[in-house]
This record gives sequence, C-alpha cells and structure tokens, in this order.
Amino acid sequence: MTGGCDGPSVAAAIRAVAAAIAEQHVELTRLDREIGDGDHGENMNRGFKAVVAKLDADPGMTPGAILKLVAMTLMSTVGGASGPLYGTAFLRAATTVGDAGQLDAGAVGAALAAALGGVQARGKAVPGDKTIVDALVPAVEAAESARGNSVAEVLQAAAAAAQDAVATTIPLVARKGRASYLGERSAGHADPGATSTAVILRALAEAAKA
Amino acid sequence: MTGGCDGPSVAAAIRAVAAAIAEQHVELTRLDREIGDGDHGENMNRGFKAVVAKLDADPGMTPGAILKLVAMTLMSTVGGASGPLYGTAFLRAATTVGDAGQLDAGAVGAALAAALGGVQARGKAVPGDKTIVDALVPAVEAAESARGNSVAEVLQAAAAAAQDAVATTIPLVARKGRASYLGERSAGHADPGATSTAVILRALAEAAKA
Amino acid sequence: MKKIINDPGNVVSEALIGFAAAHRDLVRVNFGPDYIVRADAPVSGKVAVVSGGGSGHEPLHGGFVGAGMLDAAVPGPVFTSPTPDAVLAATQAADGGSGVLHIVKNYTGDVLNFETAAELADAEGINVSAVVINDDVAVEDSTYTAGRRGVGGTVPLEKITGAAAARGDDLAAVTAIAQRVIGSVRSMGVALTPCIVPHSGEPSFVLSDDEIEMGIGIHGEPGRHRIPMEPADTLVADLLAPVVEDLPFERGDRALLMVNGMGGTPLLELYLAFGIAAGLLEKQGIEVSRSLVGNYITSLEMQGMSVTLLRLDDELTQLWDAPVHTAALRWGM
Amino acid sequence: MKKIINDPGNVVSEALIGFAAAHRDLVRVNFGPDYIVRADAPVSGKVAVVSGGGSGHEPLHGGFVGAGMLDAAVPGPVFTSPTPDAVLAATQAADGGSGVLHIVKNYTGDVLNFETAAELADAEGINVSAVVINDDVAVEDSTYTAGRRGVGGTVPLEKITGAAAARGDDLAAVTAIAQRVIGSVRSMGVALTPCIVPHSGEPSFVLSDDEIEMGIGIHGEPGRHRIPMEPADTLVADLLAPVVEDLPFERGDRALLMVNGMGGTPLLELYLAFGIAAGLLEKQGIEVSRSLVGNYITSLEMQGMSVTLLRLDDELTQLWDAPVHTAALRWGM
Ligand SMILES: Nc1ncnc2c1ncn2[C@@H]1O[C@H](COP(=O)(O)OP(=O)(O)O)[C@@H](O)[C@H]1O
Ligand SMILES: Nc1ncnc2c1ncn2[C@@H]1O[C@H](COP(=O)(O)OP(=O)(O)O)[C@@H](O)[C@H]1O
Ligand SMILES: [Mg+2]
Ligand SMILES: [Mg+2]
Ligand SMILES: [Mg+2]
Ligand SMILES: [Mg+2]
Repeated sequence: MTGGCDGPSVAAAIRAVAAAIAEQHVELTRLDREIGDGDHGENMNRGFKAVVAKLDADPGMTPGAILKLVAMTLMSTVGGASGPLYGTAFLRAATTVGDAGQLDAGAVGAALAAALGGVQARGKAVPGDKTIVDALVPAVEAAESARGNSVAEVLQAAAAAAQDAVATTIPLVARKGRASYLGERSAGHADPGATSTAVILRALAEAAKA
Repeated sequence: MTGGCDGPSVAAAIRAVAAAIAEQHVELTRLDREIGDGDHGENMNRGFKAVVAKLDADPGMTPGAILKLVAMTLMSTVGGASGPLYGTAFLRAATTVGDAGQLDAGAVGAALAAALGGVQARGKAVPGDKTIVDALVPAVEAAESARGNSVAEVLQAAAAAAQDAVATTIPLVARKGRASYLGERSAGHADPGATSTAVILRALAEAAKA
Repeated sequence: MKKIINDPGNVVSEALIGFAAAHRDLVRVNFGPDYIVRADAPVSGKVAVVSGGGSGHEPLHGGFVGAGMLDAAVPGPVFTSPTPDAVLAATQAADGGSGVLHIVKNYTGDVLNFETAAELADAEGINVSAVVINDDVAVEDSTYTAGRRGVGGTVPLEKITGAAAARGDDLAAVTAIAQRVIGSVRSMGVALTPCIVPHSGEPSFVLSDDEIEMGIGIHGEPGRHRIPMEPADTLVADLLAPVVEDLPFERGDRALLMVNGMGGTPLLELYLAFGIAAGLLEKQGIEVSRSLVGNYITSLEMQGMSVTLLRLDDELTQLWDAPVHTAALRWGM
Repeated sequence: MKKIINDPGNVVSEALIGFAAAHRDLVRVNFGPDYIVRADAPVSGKVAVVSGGGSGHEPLHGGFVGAGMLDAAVPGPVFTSPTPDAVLAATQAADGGSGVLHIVKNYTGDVLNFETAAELADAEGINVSAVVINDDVAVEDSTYTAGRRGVGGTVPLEKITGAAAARGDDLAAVTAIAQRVIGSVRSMGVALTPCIVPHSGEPSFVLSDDEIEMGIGIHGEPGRHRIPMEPADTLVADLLAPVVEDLPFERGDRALLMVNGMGGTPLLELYLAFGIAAGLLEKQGIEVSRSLVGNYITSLEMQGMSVTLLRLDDELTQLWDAPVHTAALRWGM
C-alpha cells in the first residue's frame, strides 16, 4: 500500500486501530482515572469493537463509506466527550474524501485536517487546553510538512508528532473536558484523549506501511 | 467491712463495680463483636456511669435503696438484653434485702439467689444457653456453700466461681440472646454477659475485702 | 473509621435534631427520653402503632412515622434497643385512647425492654398489645432458642399494620392483621462488607475481598456462613430459595417482593438484583404483584442486601396500597 | 471489588430490567437504545422534559421519570453520557407535540451528545430547547474552561421544571423556569471514600483512613483538594460556606436545603449533617423553608455527601410542592 489506499486497505487500517485500542484500553482508562472519570479506554474500546462488527457485515465499501460508518458507529456507541468528538472527526474526514475509490497522500492529509476542524468545531478547544486537539494539531502540521510523500510517510509523520505531543500535555492545566474541573490538580498527567489520538494515528501509520 | 455492710459500703462497692466495668468495657465489647453486635461493654459502661452520677446525688441511702437505684438506672440507660436482665437482677436483690440498714453474709447470699431468679424469670435462659445464667448459677451455688462465712468470703467464693464459669461458656453453642442467631458459629468464644457478671462479682468481692 | 459525626456518643441525638428539622410538618421529636411521634399525635380514637429498636437501621423506624404507618418510634443507641422508660413515654404520647400496638423485632433486648414498657404502660391504664416479628430464615427456628430475628419483614409489617389502624380497626383486629403479616413474610440477607458502629470504631467482622457473609442480620453480626463472592444471578438465587421454601410460597401465590439495601449498596445493584429475583419468582409461578426496592432497613454503611417476600391476599394488598405519608414511604397523599 | 452484578458490561441493562419490573405502573423501558419513559408517554399537548447522563447516580435520572417530573430519562453506561441516538429516541418517545426540554448536566460529554441529539430531533421536526445545569461551586467558573459541573441542583431542577410542564407552561416558559432554577441553585460535595466503576474494578482515587476529598463531583473524580478528616460540625460548615457565598444567599432568603448522600453514607449521618446545616443557615438568617434528605444523586457506593441550596420564591415553592409521582420522589398523588 505504498501508492494510495482502497476500501479494503482502509478497512484493514481501521481494524488495526481497533486492535491497538483494545490493547491500550486499560492504560487509557488508567490515565482517565487520574484526571477524569476512568472510562476513556472502555469508551473507545466499546466503540471500535462495534466498528469492527459492522465492517465485517459489509466488506465492499469505499474509503469514504468506511470513514462514515466509523463516524456513525463511534457516535452511537462511545458516549462521553470522546464519542461525539471522534465521531465528528471521522465524519468530516469522510466528507472530505467523498466517494473516491482510492486515497492518496494528499487526500489523507486533507482528511486529517478536516478531522481536526471537526473536533474544534464541536469541542471549542484550542491548543494548550489539554485535549485531543493538542495531539491533532501537531499531527496535522507534520502531515502537511510531509506533503508529497507516500500515505505511509504522511501518517508516520503525523503519528510521530502526535506521540511527541502526548508528553507535552503532561504539565498542562486542563481548560476543557472533565479534567478542567480539577484545576491545578490536572497538571502532571498525560491527557487520555491526546493519548488515544496518538494510538489511533500510530496504528494507521503501521497499517499503511504494511 | 468484715461483719456486715451498710449503705455507704454498698455504695462504695457499686462504685468499684462501675470502675471495673469502665476498665473492662473495651474487652466486653470485643467479646460481643465476636458473637453479638459489639456493644455490651458500651451498654454496661453507659449504665454504670449513670449509676455513679446518681449515687453522688444522694449519699444517705440504705443498701436496699441503693440496689433499687442501680436497678432502675440500669433499666433506663443500658438498653439491649443486658439492661432489663441486670436491671431485674438488682431489683430482685433490692426487694430481698428490704430496708435493712446492714447486710450480713446471709443477706448477700439471698440477694445473689434472688438476682439469679430475676434473670431467669425475665430471660428464660437455663444453664448451658451461653448467657449470664452460666456465670450466676455457679456463683450462687458457691455463695451457698460459703454460707456462715463473712460477706467478703461469700462474695469471694461467688466471684471465683463466676470467673471459672466464663471459660466453660467458650465451647457452648448459644441458645439465647443475639449469639444464638449464629448457631454453631457461636462456639469458641466466651459469652460477654457471663464475663460482665464475673467482672461485677469480682469488683464486689474486692470491695468487701477492703 | 470515617463518618460524618461529631462525638460518637451523640450520633443518635444529633441525627434526631436533623430529622426533626427536616420533617417539622410530619413529626415531633422528644429528647430525653428520645422518641419520634406524629405531629398530630395522639390521634383520638385510633389504635396507635409504636415500634422502635436500636438506631443504625434508618429509615427504620423513625422514617416510618406518619399518617398510615407508625404513630411513634423509639430509637435506641446504635444497634442497642431502647429502654423501657423511652418506650413507655412514646406509648403515652401516641395513645389516642384506643390502645397501642407494639411492633417488636425479635431480639432479646428489644423483647425484654418492650415487655417491661408494656407492663409499665398497663399500670398506667394504657391497653397495650405486642407482636414480635421473626422473619429471618437464615436462623434456625426452635422453641429452645431465642428463635428467628426480625429483619426486612418489619417494613411491610409496619406499613400494613399502620393502614389497618388508620382504617379504624380496633386493637384486637390490628394485632390480628399484624400476626397475619408475620405469618406470611420471610427474609434473608447477605453482607459484602461489614459496618462500623461509631462508638466501637471497629468493623463488625472482617471479610477478605472475595468473601461474603450469607444470612446476616441487621446489626453487623456475623452471618450463618461465609462463602466466596458470587455473581448476582447465583447470589440472588441463593438468597431467594430459602425464603421461598420456608413458608413455603407456592405456585399461584401473589407476593410483595422487597429488595432492600443494607446501606452502602448502590441502587443500581439493588434494581439489578430485583430483576433477577422477579425473574426467578415468575419461573416458579409466583406473581410479584407489589414491589419495593431501596434502603429501608439498613446496617449503617454495610454493603449488601436482603430479600423479603410477603404473601398477599386482597386485604393485605389493599392495606399495602392505602395512603401513607412518612419521611421514607409516601403515596396516595 | 465486590458488587452485586454479573458481567460488568451488562450492569446498566440488567438494572434496567429490574427497574422496569419494579415500576411497571410508572414507566416503560426501551432497550437498544436504552431509555425510560413515563408509562403514559407521550402526554399530548404537554411540554416533555427529558434528561439523562451516565449511570451510577441512581435514583437520578430514571427514578425521576413520572407524572410531575421527567417524561423520559436516558441512562448511559456507568459515568458515561448516553449517545445521541438514544437521546433522540427518548426525545421522540416523550414528545407530545408541544416540544421537548433537554436538561443537561454540564459535562463535555453530556453537552456534546445532547447537542447532537437536539440537532437530529430538530431535523425530525421536534422543537427542542436545552438548559445546562452547572451548580458546583467547587469548580472555578470561567469562559475559557468547560465551566462548572452539574451536580445536586439537578434534582430540584428536574422537579420544578417537570411541575411547570405539568401545569401547562409552553416550551419557552418551561425553559425560563429551568433557567431561573439554575440561576438560584448552588452545591458542593465531599467524599470520604472513592467509588469503583464496575468495568474498571479500581477505586477512582485512593484516600487514607484520615483523609477526605473536598469539592468532588459525582463521577468519582478527584476533588479540588484533600484535607484531613474533620468532625461533622466543621465539615458541614466547610461545605456550606462556599455554597452560601457564591450566589450569594442573603439574610431573609428562603431556601430549599438538600443534603444528599453519595450512595454509601448512612441516612443517620445525612440527618445529622442536615441538622448542622439547618442550624448554620438559621444563624445567617436564611430560612430553610423546604428540605430534602437522602440519596438522590449518587456516585455508586461512594461515602460522602453534598449540600445543595436553592433560593425559593412563591412560584418555585409552589412548583416544588406540586404533586409528583416517580420511583424516587413522590408526594401529593
Ligand atoms: N472540548 C474538548 N475538545 C477536545 N477534546 C476534548 C474536549 N473535552 C474532552 N476532550 C477529550 O476527551 C477525553 C476524555 O474522553 P472520555 O473519557 O471518553 O469522555 P468523558 O470525559 O466524558 O468521560 C479527554 O482526555 C480529552 O482529551
Ligand atoms: N435470655 C437471656 N438470659 C440471660 N442472659 C442473656 C439472655 N439473652 C442475652 N443474654 C446476655 O446478654 C449479653 C449481651 O448483652 P448486650 O450485648 O448488652 O445486649 P444485646 O445482645 O441486646 O446487644 C449476652 O452475652 C448474654 O450473656
Ligand atoms: Mg472519561
Ligand atoms: Mg450486644
Ligand atoms: Mg445490642
Ligand atoms: Mg465518562
């Protein structure tokens, strides 16, 4: 999958995301127990399990259709803050890629940017608020910088940037989401949502390399 | 106080009982936690503290009046099973000694027997039921055997017998009182009420010696 | 031990101050001796229903004082029955001239103190009758022992008896209704955790993280046996089977099913347990025609639950449905 | 972790089965998506009031569905807000043609999911209005943050708003009453122990035996600061002062005082705390004209409590007093 990705490879990448979330869900929940309510891993895992079940049901979808299915399924199974946020992210990504049969690196970068736009439109967070946005903004910027490279390279750059961003959320005092209720006590812990964003991007990047 | 006891010496003996109960109340409660509801020491301590407060108020009472005061005060402050039982015991003892100004050894023996009668009339327990009765029956018998000796010797005999009896309650399966709800699980622990009876008689005997 | 209290010795009286403040329209609270009576007591011409016992089981009994249920409640210290003088004072305050029924849970302390109070009331010319509730099937019944404990069945007993008194039954009739409830109600409970009596500061027993106590009473006493933690399906079945078998309840019976929390169990779990119990009863052909789910007779902060089943006929159903207005149980008014 | 559950993943749906069985006369429960509606929904011509949120706060919200309060409640997984499709389905089931008010507690998840549901309902031609309750004074308020949490104030909000809808107010008027309650209610809570979410199996935070968390929310989140355990007099004063100062409540105000248990605190302690709070308010010249004591908005088995104060005028008092018939709150009918 060095050129572009078709429906089946997008489906495989989403399955890889589901597997990564399943593997990390205990850690994501642990992070959320520190500064939230201890359900983020459980929420994401419930959502992506449902996504996989639906992918199984219909193998012949376009990339856009798959992203839309992911969006709707997350929206109706995750709940919490992350459900509508990731739901909107995938929905905007789906809209951006339209009904193309193949996604090239440019489309992937555009989809990522659209996803970020969706999260910000819905959640009103800005960088530094200790949220998903803190991982997505550098990811989108890195993808932008990697423009012209392969899908795998673009996603690789995004994933690496998101991963680095997770650590930058540690000292932040949360201003959005449940962690904001803790005030100063929210500092000193990585943000669960930023962490799950890094997990998702890493899994997508690995799948694109394969 | 080798011959008989007058009002002030009975009052002093009751104060000694209150002090002994205060000293042992944590242990009595611990015993009651094993096979009851963990309040026996607290109950008895509340009662005898109230008794002492009332003794302070009226120093010039006869032995019978003091025993009646103890009875009424225990009845209205102890609650639980032990309140009415000890209350009735002291009430019967008071009735038996009447308005005599002095109690001799015979009167003390008769008072003990009357106390036992009161506990049995009220509580319907027989020896072996793992109750106060298991300490009082041997105490009354020992007092009976010591008849003709001094008050101190009679009480000494009763106290020693009650003390010995406490250990005999350990293997018993309770058939009366709260411990009976435990069935077989009540075996293996000394009965709190039998123990408090031994504490009371020991304190009376020590006071009589002094 | 962390509790929202000041001096452990004052817990009951300080809680009564709050109870009085919260329910001024409903009750009057007397201090020293402590008792709670209906604000409009005595209700002239009505049989008065009075109960009481150790505190720590809230809302029982004080939360059931009011129109259609108890006329007075006598709270003792935590887990310790009240003294005869307090019961007498409450009896006098409640008596409307048609006699007083004492509802006594079968514990030696409660029985003896209420007995003495009844003798004293009798001497004062008050007509007192008493019933003793002993619905706990976890305890073996025998004439040689203290018999069974009074537990969850106390709640429907007080409701139905109060309704009989409210409709104008005389003392003998109210007593007969109470006896009928006692004859038709059975319960059993389980503890997941112990409770801590304030003045003692020590847990009533020690359970490891995978053990539970089956057949507990309501005073933090140890139960009949200790077993490994079970899933709710098994746990509820294990509680329900002896309850059903004891009376026995039979196919075609209608019943009130009460799933009661011991104080520290989330309502979510109680409803889950209720669903299981109702399903099991349905399979046995026993119709759950009335239900009650919540914390009604508790053991301080203990985690656990009890199941109570009361066989209903038309009259008992009517009396259960009759209007009631108390702090903890209210409908129809 | 010992809980009366089967599979941690099925806790909410199994509890709903029990809730449906226990309250057949009162509610209908839909499974997949999960929601609870009044048995007689939709009530034609009446504004419908719908709320929801994560489970684990029982009796909130399902226990408040019925005449005079909520038309529907949407329970999410434990401590996780429900999804838009579930909220939409409940909204549709409740809508009697006069529009629907969403009562949303101020958590990002709840706000976003209800927002999406409202957009979807709007697309279906249902007139939806929403209010967001944010009464927790433990959280600093700022336009740059998510703002304050919705906690105890949700209970009187749902009661009073439901009463406004029941008396026939239109959607704008019901919304205005709800906003008035939100503007007049403040709360603060304390935890003595954490709670354990079933699927996680771990305590939400760890406290030593002499520490408490001040300023907690209702999801087992850590609070604003940790302090040594205090006697009840000090603890209640520490909770009440920021609540009174924030609005601020003033001499001569009349108020509803709610002392709410977090799930694992004995009623005895809640009444004790109520007495202290009522006494403190009296000293400040604030009249406690209405009161509510008990477990109404909980965090599973957490030990602790919250204090909620709502300023009342004649209209809000009338709406509070209006008849209500739900599983957890009932009077006048
Ligand atoms: N307004 C927001 N914008 C972006 N991300 C947010 C926002 N609010 C919360 N989040 C993210 O959601 C994560 C928590 O998700 P989750 O635990 O699933 O939901 P909840 O907080 O409702 O329990 C946080 O770690 C944070 O990254
Ligand atoms: N029927 C009875 N006859 C004699 N003693 C009894 C009887 N029932 C209980 N007791 C005694 O009472 C003791 C318990 O007293 P206490 O703990 O104060 O009351 P409660 O059991 O009501 O908590 C038991 O240890 C037992 O010795
Ligand atoms: Mg969370
Ligand atoms: Mg005891
Ligand atoms: Mg006791
Ligand atoms: Mg959550």
